[in-house]
Amino acid sequence: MADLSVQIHDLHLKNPVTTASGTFAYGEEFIDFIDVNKLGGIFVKGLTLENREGNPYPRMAETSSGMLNSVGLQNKGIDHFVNVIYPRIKHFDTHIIPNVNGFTIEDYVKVTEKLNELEDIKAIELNISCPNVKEGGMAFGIKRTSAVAATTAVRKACKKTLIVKLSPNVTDIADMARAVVDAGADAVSLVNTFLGMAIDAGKRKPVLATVTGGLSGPAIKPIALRMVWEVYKAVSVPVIGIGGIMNATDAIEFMLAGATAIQVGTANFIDPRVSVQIVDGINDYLEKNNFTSVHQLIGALET
Amino acid sequence: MADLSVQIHDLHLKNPVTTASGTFAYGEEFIDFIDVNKLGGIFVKGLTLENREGNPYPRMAETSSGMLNSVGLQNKGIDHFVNVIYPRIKHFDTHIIPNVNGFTIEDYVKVTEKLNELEDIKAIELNISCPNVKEGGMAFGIKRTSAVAATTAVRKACKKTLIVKLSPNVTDIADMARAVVDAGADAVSLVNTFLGMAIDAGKRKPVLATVTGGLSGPAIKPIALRMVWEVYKAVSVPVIGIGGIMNATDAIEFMLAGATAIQVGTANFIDPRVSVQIVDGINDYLEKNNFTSVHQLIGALET
Amino acid sequence: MKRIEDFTVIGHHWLNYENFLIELEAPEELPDIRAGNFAEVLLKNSPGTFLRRPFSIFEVDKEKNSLTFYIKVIGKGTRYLGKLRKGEKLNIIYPLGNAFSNPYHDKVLMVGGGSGIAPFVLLGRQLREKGIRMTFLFGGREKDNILMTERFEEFGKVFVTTEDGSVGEKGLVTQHSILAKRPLEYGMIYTCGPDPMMKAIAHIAKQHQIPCEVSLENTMACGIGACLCCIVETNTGNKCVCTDGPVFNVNDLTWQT
Amino acid sequence: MKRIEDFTVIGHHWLNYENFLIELEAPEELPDIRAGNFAEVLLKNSPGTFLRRPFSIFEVDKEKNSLTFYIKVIGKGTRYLGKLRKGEKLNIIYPLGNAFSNPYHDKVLMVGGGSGIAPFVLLGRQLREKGIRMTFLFGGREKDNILMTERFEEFGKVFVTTEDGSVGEKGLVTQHSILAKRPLEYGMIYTCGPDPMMKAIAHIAKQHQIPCEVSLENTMACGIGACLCCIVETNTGNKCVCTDGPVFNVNDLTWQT
Ligand SMILES: Cc1cc2nc3c(=O)[nH]c(=O)nc-3n(C[C@H](O)[C@H](O)[C@H](O)COP(=O)(O)OP(=O)(O)OC[C@H]3O[C@@H](n4cnc5c(N)ncnc54)[C@H](O)[C@@H]3O)c2cc1C
Ligand SMILES: Cc1cc2nc3c(=O)[nH]c(=O)nc-3n(C[C@H](O)[C@H](O)[C@H](O)COP(=O)(O)OP(=O)(O)OC[C@H]3O[C@@H](n4cnc5c(N)ncnc54)[C@H](O)[C@@H]3O)c2cc1C
Ligand SMILES: Cc1cc2nc3c(=O)[nH]c(=O)nc-3n(C[C@H](O)[C@H](O)[C@H](O)COP(=O)(O)O)c2cc1C
Ligand SMILES: Cc1cc2nc3c(=O)[nH]c(=O)nc-3n(C[C@H](O)[C@H](O)[C@H](O)COP(=O)(O)O)c2cc1C
Ligand code: FES
Ligand code: FES
Repeated sequence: MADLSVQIHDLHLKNPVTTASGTFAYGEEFIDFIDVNKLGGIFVKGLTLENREGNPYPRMAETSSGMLNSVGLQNKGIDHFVNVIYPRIKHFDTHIIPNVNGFTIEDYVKVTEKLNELEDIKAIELNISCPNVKEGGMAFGIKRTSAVAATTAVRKACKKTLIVKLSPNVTDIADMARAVVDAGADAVSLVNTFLGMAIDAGKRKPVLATVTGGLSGPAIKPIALRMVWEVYKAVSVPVIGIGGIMNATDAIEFMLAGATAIQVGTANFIDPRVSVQIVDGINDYLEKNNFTSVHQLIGALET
Repeated sequence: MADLSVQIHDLHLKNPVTTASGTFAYGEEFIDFIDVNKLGGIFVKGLTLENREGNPYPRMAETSSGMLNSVGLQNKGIDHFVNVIYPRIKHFDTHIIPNVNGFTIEDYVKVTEKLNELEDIKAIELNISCPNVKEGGMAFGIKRTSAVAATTAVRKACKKTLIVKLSPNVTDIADMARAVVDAGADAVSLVNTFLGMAIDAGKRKPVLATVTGGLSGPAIKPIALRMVWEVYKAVSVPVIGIGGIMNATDAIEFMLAGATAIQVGTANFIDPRVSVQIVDGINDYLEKNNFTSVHQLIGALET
Repeated sequence: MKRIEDFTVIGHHWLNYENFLIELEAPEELPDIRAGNFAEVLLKNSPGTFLRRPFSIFEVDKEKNSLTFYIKVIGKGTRYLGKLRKGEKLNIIYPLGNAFSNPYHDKVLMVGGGSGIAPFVLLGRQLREKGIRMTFLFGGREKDNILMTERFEEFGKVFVTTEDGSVGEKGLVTQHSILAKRPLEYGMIYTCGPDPMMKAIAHIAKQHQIPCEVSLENTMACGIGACLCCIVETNTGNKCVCTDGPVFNVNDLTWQT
Repeated sequence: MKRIEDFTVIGHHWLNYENFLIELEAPEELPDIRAGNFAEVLLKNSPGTFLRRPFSIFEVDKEKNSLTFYIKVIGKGTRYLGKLRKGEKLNIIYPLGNAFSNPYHDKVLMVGGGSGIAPFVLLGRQLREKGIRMTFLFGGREKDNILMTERFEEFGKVFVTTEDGSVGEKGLVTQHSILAKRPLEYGMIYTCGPDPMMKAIAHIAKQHQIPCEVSLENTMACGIGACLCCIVETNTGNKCVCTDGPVFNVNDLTWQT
């Protein structure tokens, strides 16, 4: 067994494989299929200050090697998480990392403060990149000034490791990464979904009720991989790679491009066992190539 | 037979189906397979002022529902086009639309001027979005000021219908479209390829010699479609839709989102007959739905 | 407990040009399956599809340790399933979703259209054990859409409508003469099929104050409550069709019926 | 003239665990095909592949109106082709590329590795008609990589090397004793296989001033000269392997041999 453990600032992960926010619910939905304690971490479904019903149905469209979603941060609000969900999942022997959302900077800060109180939470992911809400979300993440403002405010409020999740819908993701790191991010995760759209040619209508949605899945992998590589070269904090990871080979590609850890998203829908299979697959790769530690992969791309 | 003809400023196309630059060479490569005269137009391979050998091999990587290329504008230069290729293809009973590239604004202007002399050329496509060259190309297309500068200069030099091809690698494509239209573009075409990357996990090396390349094919369709829709709402000039169009249904989706015409790119590699099949497919759709003109589709999405 | 397992195709039977039955043998002893439960099927070798596809469990054969699905060809995924041969493997997540509830008294009506009749064989068997009397009403555009009525005759009387009158009464299910009887005496109406049909039936049920359960077929990405894509609006907020459903009491839905 | 046609699989034969022959019947009378020509095969129902795949034409049977390909399993696409059954259709663009040229005098050597031997059956037949004497030298890692030597014995003598010595001489093709003869008397050396092998052979050819043609297997997106992805550097600039090649005289390439 190779050493798979990695460090994201103060957060020690037993392995680099985590699950992406919004694709793994609160982890409980997967215990019939896998031992979630084998994961490096679980980024749980996006939280907001108040209860949110999210966007109307239909919220999903299948695309070539991908899918669009317009869930729109449906969740029961931070208090429900703190009082009901957290007690239920805190015993997991893996890191639970809440995904923090807001429509104003105040929202972000308030959610962050409530999470400070939770002992078993060691890190939070600040989501300034959700494309499925009209205000807040991606609107913060595609402008340098607002991305910096949100990060600065949350940094001040946050007593945990702060991971900022970047939107890929920008001209210069490296610049964005630099900006949030300068504003206090301990790590960055990328990418969130790409803003996309699907049309039903027969009905001459959009497939999604909200017209546009977020594209995820293997379709976006080449772009996500490029962005991770650019960000890896631009910042000195750990990078968490996300985007179309379907198997261990994909995960290894992201690590070679510079990711210290990775998140498995849409792939959980295709096979709920895949995240744990990726842990095993990375270990197999390391052993086959006579590497003793997963660190030997991080940024090891020969260019 | 429904009326398929569309107008892109002064350019009258017999139907909205054209082929994308760099995926159809100069059209001659396809005459064994189809009657190219049935097309609305042919956007020929990107031209530069001087002969260019392009980037080193390997230049191609297959990805999920797409491909990366890093051809890098290999071509024999504008004079070769004017003297050798143009005479060979000008008799085609379809519009030949050169794709104009440069590394400086001067380059763009010079190429444009040489094309002014060619009687059978009614329009040019200004490519400020090639991701595969170090200078020029996409560097122009992702910054508002340089996009405007290039368009303004070429507009001044150009006696033909001027189509500006936009890069999708930007935060706000509608803003970019508005900028180039204000600077004199008669139409916009989008999207060019997305900057992406592929890694060979076994060799721990990039697949492409240039590390990054341009992503095309159905993988990008949802994003391209969204961008066409955003641009259609933002500008009053015709929009030419591009990105992962594989069949008539895809083409119709782009037209519903606001495209007056479309370009078929990577699909030509999968089936060299596809462009003409799309012409027929659009006609079938119109007849089946009792439309008399393809104009009834343009921007007809019910949202 | 949900399972993920590789099943083997042991039967494949086309009913007509667009509907087929596919029987799959389980690798382990089947768990209990209730009427309304569905499965998420992975289309591993199907080009052009990406996500799993949900299908109601049509039939359970404990002896053969098999599940049967009744599938209508809609697009790429169902077309692929239609071409499978015996011996091929299919990865399946099951049993998913909730189940139909027992009726408030001993006479029930089940209204189905298209592949919406799929859950009614299991439901019929379940209710027969409880001694419930059942009536079935199936509708379709034409004769070709009315299939397997004989499968239901063992449970109760089967009525049919077609829009073109090619079999049964002419018209929509909602216009069938059995629904014109006054009083309409059913302890429950169960319905599954196209949305407009279900809504019209729900409307009739409401008028007659008959409890009504619908089985929804919302598009799903995961089927296990992880993505929140499949929601339906209820009086207590959005609910997941895959975990809180697919069966809902229409009174809980915000449907304008 | 290039064609695009739907062929039918009429033969499929595994040579060992990773190599197979697949025979395809043409829908129309076959055109003339020259040694070196290749085809671009559409993998329509293969999940996970997107572009066509290029393969050399291994055999042409005018009577059966069929083409045969000799394929080594490399990844998804070739694995899919390995599973096809008789009767299935494959869309093919062919004949593509240039051809081997005739030798300057009547004795030639063909050096192949792996699936690189594919074009040599047609070349053998072509040269036999011209009365050329041929020698074949095939190399591989082990016995399992040396296949179908008997197919070539009708054209000339066949020599073999394997890295582990399990068949033929032990070592690389370049170390085979027939290449140690002085003077090396061939009017032409033809080679196709892994890049390092071709480069080493080209080096030997150069030393002995023997003309040498290589058949390249660059990755291709279109195969018809439309994408410019498949280029190789030549003394007169980048050339497309799919249209200017796949056969090149090594003297035209900028290879450091
Ligand atoms: C809980 C549940 C149980 C089901 N049980 C059955 C069953 O027993 N038998 C059966 O034949 N079908 C059943 N369905 C429907 C079945 O899942 C779809 O027909 C199938 O997924 C279509 O896949 P496809 O790849 O063939 O079509 P696609 O290519 O995915 O779709 C073709 C077209 O149909 C539309 N479409 C596809 N699925 C749906 C949907 N669920 N709602 C609205 N529009 C849709 C798509 O948007 C597209 O326009 C059930 C669905 C659910 C959610
Ligand atoms: C003109 C020409 C003639 C050919 N003739 C034959 C033949 O007769 N028989 C035969 O078996 N093969 C032949 N090949 C090679 C064949 O095209 C590839 O093996 C095939 O495309 C691999 O497809 P795949 O989907 O199985 O592998 P993929 O899944 O596409 O690739 C698997 C791995 O192999 C690499 N790879 C794939 N193709 C190539 C390549 N051409 N060069 C370098 N790396 C590659 C990929 O990058 C990847 O890492 C020929 C190639 C060319 C260009
Ligand atoms: C259905 C769905 C819901 C999502 N919800 C969230 C969310 O609440 N917060 C968030 O930061 N990202 C969310 N995402 C984005 C994913 O976490 C991930 O960044 C993205 O899907 C790309 O990774 P993938 O291609 O592996 O899925 C969601 C994605 C999907 C598909
Ligand atoms: C191999 C290749 C070469 C290309 N060369 C050019 C070019 O020279 N000029 C240009 O404007 N676009 C070029 N493109 C981009 C296409 O014209 C088109 O914008 C892009 O491929 C998206 O469309 P598609 O998904 O239908 O291929 C090229 C694309 C490919 C795949
Ligand atoms: S389909 Fe994912 S939550 Fe229901
Ligand atoms: S493969 Fe496209 S030009 Fe050769």
